[in-house]
Amino acid sequence: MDKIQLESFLKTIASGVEIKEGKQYLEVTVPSSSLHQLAKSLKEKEESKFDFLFCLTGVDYGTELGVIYHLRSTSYDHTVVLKTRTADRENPILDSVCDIWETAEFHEREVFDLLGIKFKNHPDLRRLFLDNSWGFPLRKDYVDDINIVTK
Amino acid sequence: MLPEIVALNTSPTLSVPWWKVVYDFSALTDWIDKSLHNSMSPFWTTITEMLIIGVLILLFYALVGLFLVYAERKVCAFMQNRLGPNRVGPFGIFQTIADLFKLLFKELIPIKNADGFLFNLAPFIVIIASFMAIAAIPFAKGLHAIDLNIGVLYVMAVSAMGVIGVLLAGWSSNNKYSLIGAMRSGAQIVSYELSVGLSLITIVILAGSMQLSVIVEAQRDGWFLFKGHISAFIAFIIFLISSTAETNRGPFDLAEAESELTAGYHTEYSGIKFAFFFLAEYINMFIVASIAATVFLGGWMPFHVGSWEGFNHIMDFIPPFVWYIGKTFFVIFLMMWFKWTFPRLRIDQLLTLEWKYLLPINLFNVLIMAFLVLMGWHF
Amino acid sequence: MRSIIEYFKEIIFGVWSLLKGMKVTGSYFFRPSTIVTQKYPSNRNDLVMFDRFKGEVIMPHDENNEHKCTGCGICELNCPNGTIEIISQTIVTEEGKKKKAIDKHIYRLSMCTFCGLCVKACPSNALAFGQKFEHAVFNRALLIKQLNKPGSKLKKGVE
Amino acid sequence: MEEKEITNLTDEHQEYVINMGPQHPSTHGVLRLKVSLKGEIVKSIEPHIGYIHSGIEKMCESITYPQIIHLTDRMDYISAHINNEAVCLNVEKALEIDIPDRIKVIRTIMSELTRIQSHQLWWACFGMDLGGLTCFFYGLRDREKILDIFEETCGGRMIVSYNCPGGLMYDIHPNFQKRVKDFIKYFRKILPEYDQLLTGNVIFHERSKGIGTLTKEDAISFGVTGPTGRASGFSCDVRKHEPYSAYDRVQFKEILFDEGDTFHRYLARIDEMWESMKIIEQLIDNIPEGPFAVKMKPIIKLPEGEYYQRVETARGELGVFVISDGNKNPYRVKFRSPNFSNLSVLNHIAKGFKIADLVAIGGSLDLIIPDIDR
Repeated sequence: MDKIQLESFLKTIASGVEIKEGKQYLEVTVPSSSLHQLAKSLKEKEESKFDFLFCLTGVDYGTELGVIYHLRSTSYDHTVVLKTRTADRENPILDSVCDIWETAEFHEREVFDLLGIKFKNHPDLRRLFLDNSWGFPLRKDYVDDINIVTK
Repeated sequence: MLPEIVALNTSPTLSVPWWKVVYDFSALTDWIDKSLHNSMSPFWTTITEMLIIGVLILLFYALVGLFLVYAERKVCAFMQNRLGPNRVGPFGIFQTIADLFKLLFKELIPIKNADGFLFNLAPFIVIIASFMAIAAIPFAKGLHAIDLNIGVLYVMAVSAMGVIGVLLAGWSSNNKYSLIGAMRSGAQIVSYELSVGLSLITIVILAGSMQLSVIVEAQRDGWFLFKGHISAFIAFIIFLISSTAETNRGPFDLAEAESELTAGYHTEYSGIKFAFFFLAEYINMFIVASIAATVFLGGWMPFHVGSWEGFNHIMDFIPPFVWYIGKTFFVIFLMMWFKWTFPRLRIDQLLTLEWKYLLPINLFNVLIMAFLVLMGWHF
Repeated sequence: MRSIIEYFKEIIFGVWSLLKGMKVTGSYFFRPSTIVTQKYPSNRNDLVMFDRFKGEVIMPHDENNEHKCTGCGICELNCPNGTIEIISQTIVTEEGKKKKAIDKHIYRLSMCTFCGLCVKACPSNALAFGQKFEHAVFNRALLIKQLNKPGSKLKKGVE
Repeated sequence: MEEKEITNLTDEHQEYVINMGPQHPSTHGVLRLKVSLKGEIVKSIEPHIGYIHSGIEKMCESITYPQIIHLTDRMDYISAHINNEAVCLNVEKALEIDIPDRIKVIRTIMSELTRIQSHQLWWACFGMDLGGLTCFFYGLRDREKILDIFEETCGGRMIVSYNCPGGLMYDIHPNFQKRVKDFIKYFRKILPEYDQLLTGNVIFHERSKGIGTLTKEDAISFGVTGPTGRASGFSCDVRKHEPYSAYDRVQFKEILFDEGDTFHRYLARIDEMWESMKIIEQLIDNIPEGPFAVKMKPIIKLPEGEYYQRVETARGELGVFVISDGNKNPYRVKFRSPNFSNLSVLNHIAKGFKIADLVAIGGSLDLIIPDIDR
C-alpha cells in the first residue's frame, strides 16, 4: 500500500488518531491508551501486516515524554510511524508492545534505562546499560556536572 | 684388601672405539656399570646408577620441553603465515628460556576457598605421570632406562595417570570453568584410553611381545607399519587420533578449550605450577609420539628396504638415536599439524567419534590382525 | 547394508575434507616466502607511512619559521571534543594597525579522535596531518602540544 | 557447624551459573552473558550489557552534524565507513542535496570494501571461537590488505571518518583503483582457501549444522537483520529494498537461505563476500569524473522534522533517526543498531544447546559490543 491507501486504511481501524504525512513516512500520533490495541491490529490485520518493528525511540519533548515506533511490513514493504506521548514526567507509564514484537523487549528496556519511561506488562523491566543510581540521561533536564562539560 | 686394589688398577675400558658408541650404547653403559662396581658395593652402584639416570632424564625432560615449546610456536607460526618468535636470540631460539624464567619468577597466586593441598598436588601428579612414562622408552640401542617385559602396558598405564592430576586441578581450583574442563577431560581420557590400548594391542599381536626392546628388534627387517600393511596402517591412524585426544591437544583440547572455558582446568594456576601443566602437555606429546615411533615406525631401527644392500648400509650409517628422534619429531609434527588446522570438537561429538567410529573399527582391526598373523599374511 | 555404506562414505568424506584443510596449512608451512609479518621496531628506519596517514595534527612551518595560522579559531569551533584551544593575542602590524594573531595553538593529542575536521575546515591550510605515530610518553602532560613553534610568525600574504 | 537444610531444592537451585565475560575470549569485547547450565546444557542466557556504554546519543545532542560522524565511527568500529555514510545520507536527504555520481560510486566501493573486511574479521574470529586458531591469522592477513587501501585513501585504518555531509573528506588516492583491483584478484584466489580450511571441514559441519536454528518468523519478530536474518530467509537487505548511493545501478544477489542455523549464517557471510567483490568489480572501472564533495554551508542546519535513514552495514540494518528542531544540533538522535536486536535473540536460539554451541552461535551472530552499548 502507498501512503494514501495506508492513511485511509488507518482511519478505518483506529479512531482518535492524528495522521500526518511526514517527510518520509506516514506519522500517526496515538493516545497512549489506545496504542497497544492499534499496534496489535496493525500487526494482525491481513491488509497491513506490520510484522517488523525496526526502531523504537524514546524522546523527551521537554514537557512530555514520548515513544516513536517505526513499523514495517516485510510482505508489503510499507512503513508507518506510530507516536505516543505521556505528560507525566514523574511516573510515565506506557503500554508495552513486547507481546506483539519480541524485539521490543530490549528496546523498551533501553528506553526505560535512558528516559525512565515505564512499560506496563513488560516481562523484565530492568535497567539495561546503567546501574540504578543513575538518573535518566537522555532527558533534557538531566544534569551531570562532572561528565558533561559545556563551553 | 689386595685384590680390590688390583681391580682398581685394571680399570675397565670401552669394548668398542669411542665413536662407535652412538651405534650401540650398551658398550658405554656396561663400561659405566663396571667402573662403578669396581669402586663401590653393588647397593651403592645401583643407587648411583639410578641417580645418574634420574639426572639425565630430568635434563632430557627439560630440554625436550623447552625445544618442543619453541618448535610448536615456530611450526604454528609458519602454518599461520607468520614468523613466530624472533626476538630473543637468533630466530628466537632463546624465547622459551626467557619464558621459563618469566614463569619461574611469577607470583604463585593463592586461590581463596581452593583446596590448598590438592591444588598444589595436582601439577605434580601430572608431571610425575609423564616423568614415569619416559623411563620405559628405548631411545637408542642400549639407551633404555628400564626394559620391562610389559613395556607397552606400563607406558599406557602410567601416562593415563595424568588425568588424576587434571581432575584434581579442576576440582580443587574452586572455579566453575575449571570443573567443567576437568570433567570433560575425565570423560575424554577414559574413553580414548580404550582406543590407544586396542591399537597398540594390534601391533602386540603382530610382534608377539609387549617388551619394547623386542618390538623394536622385530622391526629390523621392516617397520610394523609396512609389515602389517592395511591393519597396521589403520591402527597407526587410530593411534594418532586417540593419542592426540589423550594428550588433550589439537582438535581435542576440550579440557582447555580457551574460547569456551578460558583455560579449562588450569585457569587458576600461575607461575611455575602453570608451567608444570604446560610442560607436562608437551612431554606427554613427546611420549605418545615416541611410542608411535617405537611401535609403528621401528623405533631406533634404520629404514631398510628388502635386498638393497648398499642402501641399507647407508641407512645403517645414520646413528639409531637420530633415527629415533627423527621419527618422533615426524609424529609430533603431524600432531601439531592437526592442532593448527582443525576446529575443536564438541564433547558429545568427541565421545561419538570414539564409541561409534574408532572403537568398532579398532575391534574389527584387532580381529583382522589376528587373522593376518594366523595365516602368515604379513611381511 | 545401505547404512553400512553410508557409514564408510561418511568416514571417507570426513577424512578427505580434513586432508584438504591440512593441505592449506601445510602448503603455507613449506612456503615461508609468503609470510607477511613486519618486524616493526627493527624496520623503523625504512618504515614509510602513507602520506595521508593521520598520525597527529601538525602545523607546517617553512624554513623562515613561518606558519600560516591566523588564529581565526575555526578549527577550535569545528573540533568535536575540545582538542584544540587557541590563545590569541593582539599585535601591532608594521602599518601600525592593531590585529588579532595567534599566541599559542594548543593541541591535546590525548583527546584527538583524528576526525580531520580541523584540517579540512582551516581556511588558510595552516594545519596538516603528520605521519608520526609513536606517541607513547610517560607523562600525560607531554601530550598537550603547542603547534606553533616558539618565535614563529605568520607568513606574509596569509590573511 | 550445623548442616544446612538441603531438601526442597528446586531446579533453579541446581543450576550451575557461570559468567561468560565481561572478559572472556569468545565474547569479543565486554559482553557479559550470565549462563545457567545444567551439566553442559545451556538453560538460559541473560545478556548484561553496558560495560562500554558511551552515551553517543546524548553526545550527539550537543554537537553539530559533521561532528556526529566521528562518533559513529566508534559505534560499530568494524564497519565504520557504512555508519558514516548513514549519517551523511540522512543529512543530505534532509537538506535535499543532489549528490554527484562520483561520490555515490566511491561511497559504494568503500562500503563494500568495509563489508568484506568486516566479514574477514568475522571469519577469523568465528574460526577461533570454534578452536581453529589458524583461521584467525589468515583472516587478519587478508583484512590487512583492505586496511592498507583505507589507510592510503582515508588516512585511517579502522576509524576512517571518510564521509562528510555533502561528499567525501578527500578525493580517492591515485593508487586506489589499482590497489582495489589487485586486492580483488588476490582475494578471489584466497577465498576458496577459506572454504577448504573451514567450510568443507567435517568437524566444522558437525559443530555448526542444525545448531541455533532461527525461524523466519522469529527473525522478523526479534528484528534480526543482516546476514543473520537472511540466513533464516528474512529478506532484509536494505541495499535491495531501499537502494541508496549507487546500489541501484549494480547487479548483485541477495543471499537468502531458509535453514537459519549457524552453518547457513556462516555461508551467508561467505557468499556475501563474493557478492561484494562482484559489486566492486562492476564499479571500480567506472568511477565517473566530478567533484568529490558538494559545497556546503559552513554551519549545517536541518529543517525541522524527523528523518530516518536505513543502511545495510555488515551486520544488518543500521537506522539513523534524527529529530531536528531547526538548530545546528540535532534535537534527538537514535541509532537503531543491528547488533542490539541481534543480541536479543541469543537467549531464544541458544537455549538447550551445549556451552560449546553457545560460543558458536554467539560467533555466528557477529556481535560488536560498542554497537550494542553505543
